[in-house]
Amino acid sequence: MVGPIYIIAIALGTAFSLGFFKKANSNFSFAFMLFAMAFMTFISGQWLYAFLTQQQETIQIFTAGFKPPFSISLQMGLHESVFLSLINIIGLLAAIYLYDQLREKGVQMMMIFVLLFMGLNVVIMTRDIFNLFVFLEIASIATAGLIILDKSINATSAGFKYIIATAIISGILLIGIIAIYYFAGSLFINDIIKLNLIYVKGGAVAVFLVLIAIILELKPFPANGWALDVYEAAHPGIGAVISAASASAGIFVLAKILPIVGDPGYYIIGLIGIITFLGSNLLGLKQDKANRLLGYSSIGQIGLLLTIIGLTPYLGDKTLFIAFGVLISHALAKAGLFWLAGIINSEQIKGWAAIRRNPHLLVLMGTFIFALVGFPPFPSFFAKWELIMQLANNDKILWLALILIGSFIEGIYLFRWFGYAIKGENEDLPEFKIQWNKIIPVIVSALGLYAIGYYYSTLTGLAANLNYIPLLFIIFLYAIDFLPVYIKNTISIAGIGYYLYITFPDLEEFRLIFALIFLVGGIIILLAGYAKKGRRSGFYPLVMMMFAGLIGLIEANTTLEFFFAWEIMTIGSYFLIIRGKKSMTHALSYMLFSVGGAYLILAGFGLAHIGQSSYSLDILANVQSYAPIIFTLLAIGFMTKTASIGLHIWLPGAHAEAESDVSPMVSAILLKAGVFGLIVLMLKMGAQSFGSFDIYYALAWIGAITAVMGNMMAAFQEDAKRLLAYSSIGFLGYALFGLALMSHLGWLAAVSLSVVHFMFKTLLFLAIGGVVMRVKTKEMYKMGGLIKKMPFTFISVLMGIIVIAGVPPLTGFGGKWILYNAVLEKGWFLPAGAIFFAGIIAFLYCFRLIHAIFLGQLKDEHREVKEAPFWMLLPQYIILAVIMLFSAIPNSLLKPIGEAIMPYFSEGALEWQGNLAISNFGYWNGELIMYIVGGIFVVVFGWLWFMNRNAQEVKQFNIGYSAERPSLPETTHFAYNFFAPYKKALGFLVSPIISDFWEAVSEGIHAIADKIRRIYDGNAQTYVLHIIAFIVIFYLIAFGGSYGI
Amino acid sequence: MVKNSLIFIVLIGFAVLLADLFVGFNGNTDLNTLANHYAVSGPEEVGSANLVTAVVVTYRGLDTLGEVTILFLAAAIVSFLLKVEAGASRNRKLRSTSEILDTASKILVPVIFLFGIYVFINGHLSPGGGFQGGAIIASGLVLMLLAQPAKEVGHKLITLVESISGISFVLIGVAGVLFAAGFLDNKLLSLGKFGTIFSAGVIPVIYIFVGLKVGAELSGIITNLQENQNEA
Amino acid sequence: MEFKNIGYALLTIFIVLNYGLILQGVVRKIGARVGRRYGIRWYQPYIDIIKNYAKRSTITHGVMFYIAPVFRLTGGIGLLLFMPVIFGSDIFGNFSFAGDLVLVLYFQFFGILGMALGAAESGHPYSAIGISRGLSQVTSFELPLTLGVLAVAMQYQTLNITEIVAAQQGGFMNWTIITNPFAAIAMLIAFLGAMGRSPFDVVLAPQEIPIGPPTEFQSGLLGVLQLNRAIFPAAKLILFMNLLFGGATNWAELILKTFLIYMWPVFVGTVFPRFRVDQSIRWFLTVPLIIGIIAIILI
Amino acid sequence: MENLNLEIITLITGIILVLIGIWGLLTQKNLIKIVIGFTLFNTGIHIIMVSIGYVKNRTAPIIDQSVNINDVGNSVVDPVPQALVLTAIVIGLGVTALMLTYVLKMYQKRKSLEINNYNDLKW
Repeated sequence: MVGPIYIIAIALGTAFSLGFFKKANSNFSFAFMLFAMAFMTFISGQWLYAFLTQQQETIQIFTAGFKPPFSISLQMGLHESVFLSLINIIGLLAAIYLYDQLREKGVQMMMIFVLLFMGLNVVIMTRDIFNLFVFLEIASIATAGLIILDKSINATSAGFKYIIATAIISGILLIGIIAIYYFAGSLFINDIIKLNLIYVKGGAVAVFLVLIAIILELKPFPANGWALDVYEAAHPGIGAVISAASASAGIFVLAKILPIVGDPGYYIIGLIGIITFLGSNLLGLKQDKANRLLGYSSIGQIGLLLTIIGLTPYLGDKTLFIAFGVLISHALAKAGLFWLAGIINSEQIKGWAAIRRNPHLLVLMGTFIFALVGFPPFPSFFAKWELIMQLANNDKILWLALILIGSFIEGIYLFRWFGYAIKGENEDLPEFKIQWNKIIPVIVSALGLYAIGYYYSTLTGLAANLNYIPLLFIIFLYAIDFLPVYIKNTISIAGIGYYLYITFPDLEEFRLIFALIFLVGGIIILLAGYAKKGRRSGFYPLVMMMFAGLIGLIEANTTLEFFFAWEIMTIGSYFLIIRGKKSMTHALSYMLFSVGGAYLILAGFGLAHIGQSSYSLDILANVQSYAPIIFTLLAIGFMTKTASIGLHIWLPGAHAEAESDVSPMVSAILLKAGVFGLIVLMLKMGAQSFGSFDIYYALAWIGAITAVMGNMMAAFQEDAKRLLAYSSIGFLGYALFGLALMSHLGWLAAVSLSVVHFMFKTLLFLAIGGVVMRVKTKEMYKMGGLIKKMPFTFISVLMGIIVIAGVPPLTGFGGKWILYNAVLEKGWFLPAGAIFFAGIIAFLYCFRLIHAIFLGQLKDEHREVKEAPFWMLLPQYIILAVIMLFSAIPNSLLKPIGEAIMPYFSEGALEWQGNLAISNFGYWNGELIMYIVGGIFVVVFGWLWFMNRNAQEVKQFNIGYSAERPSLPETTHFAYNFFAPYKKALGFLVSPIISDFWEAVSEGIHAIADKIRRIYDGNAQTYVLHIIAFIVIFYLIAFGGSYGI
Repeated sequence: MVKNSLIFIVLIGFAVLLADLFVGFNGNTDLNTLANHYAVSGPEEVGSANLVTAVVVTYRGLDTLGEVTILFLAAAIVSFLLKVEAGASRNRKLRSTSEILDTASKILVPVIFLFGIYVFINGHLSPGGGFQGGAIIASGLVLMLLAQPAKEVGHKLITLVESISGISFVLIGVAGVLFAAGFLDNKLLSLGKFGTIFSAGVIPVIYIFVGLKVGAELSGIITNLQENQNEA
Repeated sequence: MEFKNIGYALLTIFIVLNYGLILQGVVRKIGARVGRRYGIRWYQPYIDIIKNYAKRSTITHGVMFYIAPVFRLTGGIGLLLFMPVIFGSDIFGNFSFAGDLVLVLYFQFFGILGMALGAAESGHPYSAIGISRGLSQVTSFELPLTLGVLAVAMQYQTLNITEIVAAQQGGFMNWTIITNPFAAIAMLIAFLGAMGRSPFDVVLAPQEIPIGPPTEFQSGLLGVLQLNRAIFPAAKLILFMNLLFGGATNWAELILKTFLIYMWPVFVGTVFPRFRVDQSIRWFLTVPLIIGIIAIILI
Repeated sequence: MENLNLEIITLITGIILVLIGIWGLLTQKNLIKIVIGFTLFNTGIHIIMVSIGYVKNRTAPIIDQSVNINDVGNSVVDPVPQALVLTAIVIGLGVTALMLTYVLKMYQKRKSLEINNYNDLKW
């Protein structure tokens, strides 16, 4: 094997030789440099391979033929080789990326570039503390050189700030090193470690100085203004190197000197880390320049790494796994984003809207963003999972909370940025061109993320069962994205169908019920996809991703599998939502609520895991401590998906703006994931209370209020799809209420309502989608009289609203009846009153929906409107058939659900005599009611027909209108602000308090961020002052208290 | 004012920190083990009379390589940043120099160069070494440029010297790995007789290259800065 | 279920229809006399119906429009038939074995919604305005009504109307209005809204809007609606009689009780002027709601 | 005043130089003066380093006539800090050269040495 020392030799030799070449030979010199980088990568990779596969022992390299401490020694072990490989690969890619710049700017830049990586390599390998200083200086100076790649004034002044700041920091480091030498009499790190200098008077300060200087090299908040300016001003290709490679090396150095500090250092590092993580991400919120934003994010990620290192005592042997997972995700993703930034070449993040001219670039960007936030299947996901589990296990709740808050804040700006990329205005943006040398590094880092993510999942052990088959199917669909829509639709349906077929035998109880909702529902809704023309680029992988997540939820046995699936589902649904029109803000709020909810779930799982070795979902059934808190966290997490009041503001926009067949998916199916989560949670955890305060009673109220508010807001909408969206909120309020009752009947109501909701919401969204497709507007008052143009759609909507209204004889009534009985059994009358009140309010929007669209006066411009396409109608009528079946034979629906509930709640179950359901309080025979009502109806109709058979059909305006003939449908069709008096009386209830609240929260945080970031006033002196003050303050913290470093 | 008082407070804090660091410092009365080893075994192991040189070039040779690299980097960056774009019109307004300076420099510069070479060749025997020698050579160049501001110094030559000496340094290091005990091992050449010019193994060789390299690098920096004088 | 049930059902409908029509006429007559007018003949409702069926020209605005009266009347008849009309009588228990109180409560809306749909298809803005007002008002009194019903159901631990009536037998001291006064008051106030008389009669608003939702209906279609106007209020009276006033064991008792109950909205209507919709919504959601909550709390 | 040995005096001088350097670096508005502040800071550190390596009443670690070849261990000062300071000085030189070059470039672009004129990048 090639010795690590040759890394130095090759790099230096190359750098020195480059002086021979002149500009005319720039291609040759570039190749020469690239060869050096490749050789360095090869050496480190070869060692990595040896360590991983051949039980290679860690080796020491002694320079000058003497043993340490007399000479400088280098070390090559597994950790070194991992970091070296990472850094050198990034270096190689960065070199390829910078092909044009390096060639154009001449050999000096190539020398600097190679030397930077030489410096970083030695920094990692060296075991001599002064040598560390020297090579850190090399890296710093080389970085300063690379910053001025384009020689602009901004770059130069940023470079100046960088030099001043790093020079001060290295001065501090030097003082610390020389003091350490004084106290230890050695510069060999291994010797110094043995001496426990922190217990020596003065030695502790020396160690502190070294520690703080190394930390300062990592740009902690708030002493990092210089670094931000550098990120902003430097060429993105250089930004990538600083953010990914230099930071990785810095982290390694910190880990290397940490043993010198010993245990007390963890506290300081953790403190600085969390401050950096929170502070930097917070300030990132106000940032609208892409490169600077990446800078904030980079610093934030380093803060997270510092936190993790600081938490080592609690993370134990998992520290490395966690830290490296975060680091590699950060390094590859951040490098990838910087490189993309160089391709897009837009200063403002809004300018990234240009990126979607090439969808593949968008996929790459999405990969990086999701990897940064910690979504599966990336290493950061597993790392974050493990981090939270370990923190919870050690009862570090505050740390856990702070880390999740910081991650959440990071998610805000990353997803806002991503939103601009997907949906922002890109009409006037300049074109960008993609060069092979720029795109290859991006692709490699994205692939690296996936590969390492997969590798990481195998490392976790318990993730070994993660189901990657659906994900492979997604990749397959991505690969065949060029095919026309009907082929992909067929393949998708077949895929889901086949999956259902193979998993069906293993499913039972609730899993079966929800699997049917998810998968059969998915197939039915996908049928509508045949109505689409063209390629529908990118749609199918996303749909399948959502379904993969849903399937995963069903199949999950462990908390990790559950969470994995939950996040996959979130990704898929996010993309589906953002595909809609004007969906940018809605998709963002959806994502934020999802991420927030997911973090609550994560925290809940973490706390539940305390004191239990298993990761099975069953741990929820015997949690050791914090039970009510765990329950609340998980419940709120799931309720973000069911859009309970307070957490609902994402839903209306998201559902209303989605495509016509996506709306039913996200509304009728996706929301059920939250219900499923609640069911799992409640089954496992059972009754929970804070002291004497019953959490379920609170849930019942939340459900009730959600139902009232959702329905009332639905009644006031002018936009048909928005109306349906609010109606979903309301309906899931019922379901929540039913679940909260924790009784057989309550659950029967909740689950059957969920099934019914799936059916009618699919029906209505498809029907309304068909209407919108034809009339090209969603505003209901702009429609009217469509019954004669779209009779089949009308029938769907009619049946749908009868089901919503819960009027007998259709199946919606069954749910109401069960709910009444359940309430009588339980006795929670006040929330129940609200629930039934909500049920009546549902009439308002139901009527409005059908009236404003189908009844009343037909608009002139709609005279030529055609019926919805066959493929839109087909799924509706399939569902209609099922609704009729369930209405006529209610026990075909209720009995299986009842049986699923039976094992958990047997008391108060319904007694079935044929189709007569008997409860403790009353009885109901759905079939009979159907016949009776049908009978009466036929008789009365017959009577009317007999008396009145020759009724004459009249024209549109032939109405008794105060003796005047109206001429305009617009003025005659009473539809706008239909419930004006209602709004006058109760409108105050639906004043947007909740959205105002969230808006105020958001405004407040942004305002704070804006205030704080003023500390970065762009003046190098201020930055140096920050550095010195940072040292002094943490000196006081470390030594001021009784703590002592 | 507020800012200045803030700075003052911070500085006091920093002073307290430094005071705390050195509060126990009371001078040394003895060498520590490491230094003692260098002092006692150094002459024998390395063969250099100047122990600092022994430490700098051999024991801590990697540092020195890094040091040279830093200068190299600095020179490269300076030359990159201050590179005058080809074709750019050069209208430097240069002050004419006095006769005395001009004449004196003609006599002194060769002497200074010679002295510099002497210093680095004798680096292992007397105070001095590659860096010092290089700096002396560069100072001669400063004098020359002061006397004849319009003189164009051959960048090509500087680069050539710089590169060749740098590569040689690295090659000596690698040779140590291949033919002796390790990177930059001194015993590549025989240690010779202690206290003579041809002693101390490769130290004098390395110091020659270091001296040339440092001289070239510093000269490069100086000429670049000088050429940018009054440049628009 | 046997076929003779259908016969009994028809008998019930016949009795209640005639009772409803006569009640309508008589009450209008009384109202007129109280207002020092001569008023209509007591059998005027019969004449109106016959006149409407006899009209030769009939127009329709579409299918929904045509079947709306059918929905309306089906709602009325269904409501009547899903209740036990005469306590203890198998014959006049009709179809109450198909469902309990919840069914009855929700079946009221069957007709309302059907009617609303049909009226809306007429394309007449007044219909739509009337529907908007009507639905708004329905939702508002539904809340106190629901709370009252829950209180009553809880009181008797059943949703079975027959059992509720049975529990009230044995003298008026056992009637719900005595045993559970708050629930009864809440329900009776809601009842005012349900009957649609002044002050809650803005839906039909005879003065400003020519008769609200049914504006466009004429001839036979209107005739069917008029049949319902006889049956539906009578059915509601019977429901409240069953829940609050001990039900009836024979037709005479039923007629007496329902007539007296009917006087309650009539009196209130005579005394109070009409509310706007928003006023009535606000009112229903204050006083009766509070009473309803008290009823619930006291259970 | 017994404690005020040579090494203590130089040490204190070094510390004061460091502080003065930082003060200058933080308060001066002229870029060149800021660089001078840095060199003072740097020099202070170098003096501290040398002071630390000093051993009372000994000579430079060069074996010549003044040093007994058989008793080197008891007659010379610590060579290590001197070697380190050599490296540190060279590094400081490189950094200073870079700073000056950047200042020169900035001056060329904007004709100003006032640091407040280079605050374009912020927040």
